[in-house]
Amino acid sequence: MPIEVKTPVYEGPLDLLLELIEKRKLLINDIALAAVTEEYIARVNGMEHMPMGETAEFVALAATLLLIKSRSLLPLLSITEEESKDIKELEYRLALYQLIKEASRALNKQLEEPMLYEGTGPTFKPMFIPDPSITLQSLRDAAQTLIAGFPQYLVLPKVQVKTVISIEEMIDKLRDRVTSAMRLSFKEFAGVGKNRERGDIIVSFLALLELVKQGIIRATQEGEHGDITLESDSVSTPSYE
Amino acid sequence: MNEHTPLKIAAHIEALLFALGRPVSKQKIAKKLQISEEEIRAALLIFAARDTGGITLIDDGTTLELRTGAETAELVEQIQKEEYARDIGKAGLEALAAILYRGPLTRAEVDFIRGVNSTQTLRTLTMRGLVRKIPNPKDERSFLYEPTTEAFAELGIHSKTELPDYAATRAKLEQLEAAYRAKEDEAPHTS
Amino acid sequence: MNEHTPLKIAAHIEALLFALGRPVSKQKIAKKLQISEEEIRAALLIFAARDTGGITLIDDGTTLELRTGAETAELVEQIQKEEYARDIGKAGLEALAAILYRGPLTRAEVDFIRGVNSTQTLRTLTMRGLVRKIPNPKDERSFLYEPTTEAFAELGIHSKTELPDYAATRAKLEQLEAAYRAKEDEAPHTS
Repeated sequence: MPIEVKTPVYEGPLDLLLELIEKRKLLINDIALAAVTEEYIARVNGMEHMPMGETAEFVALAATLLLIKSRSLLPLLSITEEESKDIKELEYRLALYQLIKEASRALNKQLEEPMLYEGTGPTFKPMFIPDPSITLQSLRDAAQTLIAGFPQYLVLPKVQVKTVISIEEMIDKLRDRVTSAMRLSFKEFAGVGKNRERGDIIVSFLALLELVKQGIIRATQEGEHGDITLESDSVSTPSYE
Repeated sequence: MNEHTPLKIAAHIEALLFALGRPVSKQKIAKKLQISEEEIRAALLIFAARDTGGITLIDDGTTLELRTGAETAELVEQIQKEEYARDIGKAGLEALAAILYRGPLTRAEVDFIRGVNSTQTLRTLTMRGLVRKIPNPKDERSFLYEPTTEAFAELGIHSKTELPDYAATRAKLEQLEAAYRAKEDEAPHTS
Repeated sequence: MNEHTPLKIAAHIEALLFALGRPVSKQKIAKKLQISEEEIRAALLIFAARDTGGITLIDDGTTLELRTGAETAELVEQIQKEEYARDIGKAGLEALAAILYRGPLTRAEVDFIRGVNSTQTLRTLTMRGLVRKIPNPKDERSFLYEPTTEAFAELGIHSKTELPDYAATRAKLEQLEAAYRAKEDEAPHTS
């Protein structure tokens, strides 16, 4: 018997992210978000096809997650006001979505309850009274309204965003910022001479770069809940295959 | 029904009459509820005791019927008159256009083409004598809506093929409907 | 109407809804019966108190409708054919939950909560008659979606307050939003 591989289908990026957090029984905060960043990116990269039109949203969320992860590893990484807002907004949306999702599960259960049926109202005798608004022209216009009322994507040609490229571009931008954050940290620690701390930062940075790289290329994971194996690379010449 | 308390029987009789919307013989009620006519009589006492003047149960001896008082009848007639006198509105024109260009259609098909529920709109169009219900050859439990001869007369045409851009509009609607249904089947994240 | 006792008003509302045989807005009822919306509210309490289980009243917030009671569903099911199946899918449930617990909402607000485009899902819910579009007082180019009596009827409940965990969920949603707004107003501390 062939093994059926079921790819879970997500409603969207929030749905996927919430599942990852709930699976680990975490509360929604930046620590939880940093913890699931790798897995989120791995899942997005592993998606055979994304729900139509949601590609950009999946990638945008990956960018925010990477930023949260980077900041958790490199506290010196500066983030803009806009980014700080994005992070807060993400936490809020996720908590909001969690509540609504819980409510939707309760609704699903509620739908098993007996429904309240319509009555058969009185039948009123049809009575034809001329209505000046009904003309050949107004009906033609109404038919055009019906045609225009169908969703636009049925009429327009499909435009598909290339996911991989978008994620690469996004990480590319982040890489520059991470590099400058590292320079900043070296400068700051140069005079202090606390080797352990400096070492920690470098180690963190390497870990981050590996994460970044893994995000672009591939994540090798041992089984569904196993460790994610990351490829190492030189700091100065990251290769994006 | 499991418990045959008079209260429960009264509720079931009320619901049955409301759902059917017409007088029903006691014999038929007894059969439908699997109760005796004696049990019906006991339940009728409950109706009498709690009559509030809104909906009243009329018992002519053999049949039962729900009705409202004369005061309400007047008010309802007045509301009906207003509705007859009013233009059918944007919703009415759209539903009528759907039935003219793409019909005959079931209610669900009109809903699908408009993207909104058309129950009330179709009720208005029917009352106004612009469309009528005919049996659905594909499903005897449902109906199809088609334009009336009065509707054609009002437009000064003899058949729907004389409607402006009839063939092209019908073809376009058919194509969009098919594309949308295909899209719905393809996307597992929507229903 | 001469006597405006809540009992009498309740009887009139009941009669009017029954005789018209469709959902009627509270606004229209107030106008036709020449009563205030406050008086309607008082009358609604009477309906709730004397529900007999046969015919019951649904209040979706703006519109009232008479339906058969839950305990008679098994019987009525045999005679009333439903146009649509009750299953509305995961996406539909989420959008409906957002509108029921947090509505009325614009499409953009539903998108924001779910993190995906909900155009198709909302179209399906609207088509099924579970939500309706109403004008958005804040922006005339957009619409708000609100639940209908049909949505409550399919859930087997009479009004919002009977939704599962309604009060608790509302409170959590408000708390969450308040906390977010407070954070937003905070001076942004970027390093």
